[in-house]
Amino acid sequence: MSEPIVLQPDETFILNVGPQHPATHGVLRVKMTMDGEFIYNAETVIGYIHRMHEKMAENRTYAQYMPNLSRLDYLSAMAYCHGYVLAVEKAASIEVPERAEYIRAITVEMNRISSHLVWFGAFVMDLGGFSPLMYAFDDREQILDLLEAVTGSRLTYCYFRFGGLYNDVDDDFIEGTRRFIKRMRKSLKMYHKLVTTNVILMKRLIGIGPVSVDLCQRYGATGPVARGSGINYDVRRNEPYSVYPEFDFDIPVYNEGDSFARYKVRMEEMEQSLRIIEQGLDKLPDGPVNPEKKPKTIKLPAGDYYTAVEAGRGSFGIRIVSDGDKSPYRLKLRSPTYSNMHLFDEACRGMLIADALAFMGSLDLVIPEMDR
Amino acid sequence: MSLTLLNVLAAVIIAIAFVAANAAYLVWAERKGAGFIQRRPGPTENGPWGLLQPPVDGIKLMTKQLLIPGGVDKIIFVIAPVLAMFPSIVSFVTIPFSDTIVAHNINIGLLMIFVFGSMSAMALLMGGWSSRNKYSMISSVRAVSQAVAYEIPMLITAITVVMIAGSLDLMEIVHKQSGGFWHWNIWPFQKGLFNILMPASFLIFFICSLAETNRAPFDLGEAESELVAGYHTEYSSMGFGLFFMGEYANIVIGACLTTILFLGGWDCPFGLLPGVWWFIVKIYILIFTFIWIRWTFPRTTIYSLLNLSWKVLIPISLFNLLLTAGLLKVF
Amino acid sequence: MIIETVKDKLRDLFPAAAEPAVTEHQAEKPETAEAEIGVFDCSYAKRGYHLDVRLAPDQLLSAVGILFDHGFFIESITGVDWIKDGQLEAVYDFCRYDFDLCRIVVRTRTPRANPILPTITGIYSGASWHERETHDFFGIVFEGHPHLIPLLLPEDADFHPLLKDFKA
Amino acid sequence: MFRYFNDIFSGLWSLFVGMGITFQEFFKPKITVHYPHESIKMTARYRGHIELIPGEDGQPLCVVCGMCEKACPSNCISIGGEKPEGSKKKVLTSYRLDFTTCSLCGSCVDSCNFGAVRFSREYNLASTRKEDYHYDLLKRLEESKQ
Repeated sequence: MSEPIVLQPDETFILNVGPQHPATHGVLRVKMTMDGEFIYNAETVIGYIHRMHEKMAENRTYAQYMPNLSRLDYLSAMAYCHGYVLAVEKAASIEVPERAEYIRAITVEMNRISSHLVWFGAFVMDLGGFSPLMYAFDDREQILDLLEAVTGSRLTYCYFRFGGLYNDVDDDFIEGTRRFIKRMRKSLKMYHKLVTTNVILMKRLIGIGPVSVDLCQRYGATGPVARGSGINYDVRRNEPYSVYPEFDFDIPVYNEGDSFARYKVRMEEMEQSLRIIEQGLDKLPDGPVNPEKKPKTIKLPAGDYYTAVEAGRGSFGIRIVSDGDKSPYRLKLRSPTYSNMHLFDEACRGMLIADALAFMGSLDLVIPEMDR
Repeated sequence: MSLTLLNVLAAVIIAIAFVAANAAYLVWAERKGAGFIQRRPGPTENGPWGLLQPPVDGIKLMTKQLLIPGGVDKIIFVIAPVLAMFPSIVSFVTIPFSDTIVAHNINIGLLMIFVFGSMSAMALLMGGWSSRNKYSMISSVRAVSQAVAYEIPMLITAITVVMIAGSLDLMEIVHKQSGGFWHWNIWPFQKGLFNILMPASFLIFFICSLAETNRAPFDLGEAESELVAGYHTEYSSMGFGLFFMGEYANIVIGACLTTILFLGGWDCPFGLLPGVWWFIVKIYILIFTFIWIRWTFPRTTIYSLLNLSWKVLIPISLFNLLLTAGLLKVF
Repeated sequence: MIIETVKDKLRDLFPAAAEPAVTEHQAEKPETAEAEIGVFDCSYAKRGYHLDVRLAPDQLLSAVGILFDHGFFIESITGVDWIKDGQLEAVYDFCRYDFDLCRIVVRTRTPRANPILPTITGIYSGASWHERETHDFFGIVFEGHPHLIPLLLPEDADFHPLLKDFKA
Repeated sequence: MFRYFNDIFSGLWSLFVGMGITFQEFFKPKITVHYPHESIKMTARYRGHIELIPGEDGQPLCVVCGMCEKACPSNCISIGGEKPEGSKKKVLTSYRLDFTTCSLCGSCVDSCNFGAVRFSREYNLASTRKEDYHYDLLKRLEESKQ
């Protein structure tokens, strides 16, 4: 669909996509003004599962707020917890043992793969192919089993503690992870053969939903959405945190800016995450996972602090304004999908509904994270 | 006269039974097939291998309330599901399962099947249009443009076969292909003419029957991730059930037709023991392929579907038609 | 370095008298009623951002314009309720896509009783949702915003839950 | 013209490759667990709802310090204790867990300095009534002894 389509604003009707719609993966509503099958205008309505996590923070201590972080983005909960513990550690000057940092990086990357696998399955299902979802979930189960054995939970891990971890990993985990890396590499090849090179999928994604660099800048898109538009921005690289500088990995960037570019970015990110995990397992130092002396109650010095980490969907930022008390004065969660979804309204104009929903899928939405 | 009428009546009843049984068990087969492809067991709880699932599903559907939403065009809304089921049942009357097993062989049987086959698009249009639902309406418009686009290459390929056989009579078409698999229309060497495009024709016909029956990857009318459930969004109970069964009945028709036109009907591939069993084996292999395709590919979009039809299928099938005509003239 | 260029450009916004010292400011007392105005260097390792820009509401648009021209993208907009000072603070986070890392925080304060700020949706379209969210939570009215209706809160919400005196 | 046919053939080929893969998957063994008939064993660290650990004498190790109560982010623990006559230590008289609001974060287990609470392995929990999840952990401990 290269040539621009002239739409007739006086012959439109309103189509409510959502809050319950198979393609919105949760409770997102898009009020589309349609001209036939073409979208004339779209207005995204969010907030159906808004839980006011930011107010909750003001009434809880820093440690008590930890479980909330897993409930923002339930698919890559680990990265959000990581951002939070990093923020608090930075402000309170808590030293973290090296082994703990390595384990954090390994588990975050595993969680990133599992999150991308869900996206992969759900995205292909949005496009009408159902089987890849099942294969993806099979691989994801392996990750969840490994993480469950370590953290005790499958989705809302709550595994990190200020200064360390909830508990150490064992040899079973390391061995299992190595096995998983081998298995995942094979599966990724299979996905490429089954899905990536499929002509129907390519026809549906190539050239659909272009997102320009300018659009990214104006909306603050980050993560795979920005990287699919040729922006080499990954918080792990641009603002190295934790032990990421120790790892050798690439940031996949594609210049096309279409849905297929975003698809390829995520598929390659899984491979890069596997590389990080592999290196992490090789370099994993011995030692304790918790500092010897941990402050009983955490109090941050007054001031405000900003920390960003690369979550599964982009840059997750956390701003803590402290007045020296044991609970934050104000805590702001900057969720990546919020910005990524916002550009949908502008970008989807003139698209066919089928393409728009494929485009929406390629943005990788997690509604609880957007609504917070 | 009366004997013929009785014959047809019996045939219709048998056809209904056959269609219903097939439709019900194809749902089971589809779920099993999907399960196996996705490495899960599929339905297992009702009866051995879940074989009692279809009747249980049927009872569930029939006991549900038949909802007619406010504001719908009632008459059309009620007729549509019946119309979705009816043409496939009628089409069965003329399909020859073997030399002897045919309800009523008409010498223009192929034409009749196409006439009734094109009615199913009508049912989707009526169902979608009368539902008073925007999703259904988009879906029905899609279904019609899809049906129009795909009937043309389908007819052209069918005409190619008819030219080779020299008859519209399905029996005759099968007879022309008897005597081993190398005589089937799918292969390029037919009666001395070397028509290299015949395998492509088969493929075109198969793709068109996928599109005609609204099966994935061409299930744009249903497109559950875009249009919720498409034309049957507002249907409940047996209204939905009829649409659902109609889809599977159409699959059976599509498979039968492909078998008759290209795969030699009830002929044994090696010239031994021709009979109804070969026909059954062939159609179920084709149906398995339908299921297999559905669980492998993502869905196309309406414009790539129309592009495929107008830019690839129609030119190739037209070219094949001309080639066949020329070859028939020369040899 | 982009940070120097932007700093110079932003300093131009302030009258010479208000030009602050280049030394790191004392962020330990942000509750002071007379919040200083100016451009401050920050320790990135400690705070997570390089520049802290504190300005009056009428300077906001020109400052944000400078940031847009220098290729910054908008991270988020949020508010802080300084109830002791009777002021609401709007905090704008900006960052850059390239490796010339520079995070800038722009803050501006408005009286709590009548919080009005200019909208920056004209420069950053993506500010629209952030401003609507800030309006939801703090009641800050962004003048000129095209569609300032509740985003995360129910459509009939007339309360602002992140205000410190909000009682559920 | 060449591109036209090339597109058709490469497209068709990719479809056949995909079908080949699903055909292989068709014959691979099943990987799902047929739940009500078979189930997976929970891992050692599985976090179910909390339960009290009995001491050697079968009594809870809890000293009623109230740390878990304070640590809980959602206030779902309420404990009660009393000091019997002539005893120095407090004795636990009630330990109630409101599992409906528990988020299984483990703060209580972390905060306990006496190792008196742990996670149970319960995961088959289903009920239509809210009250079924207001647990009396002390009673549960006594029941488990029998």
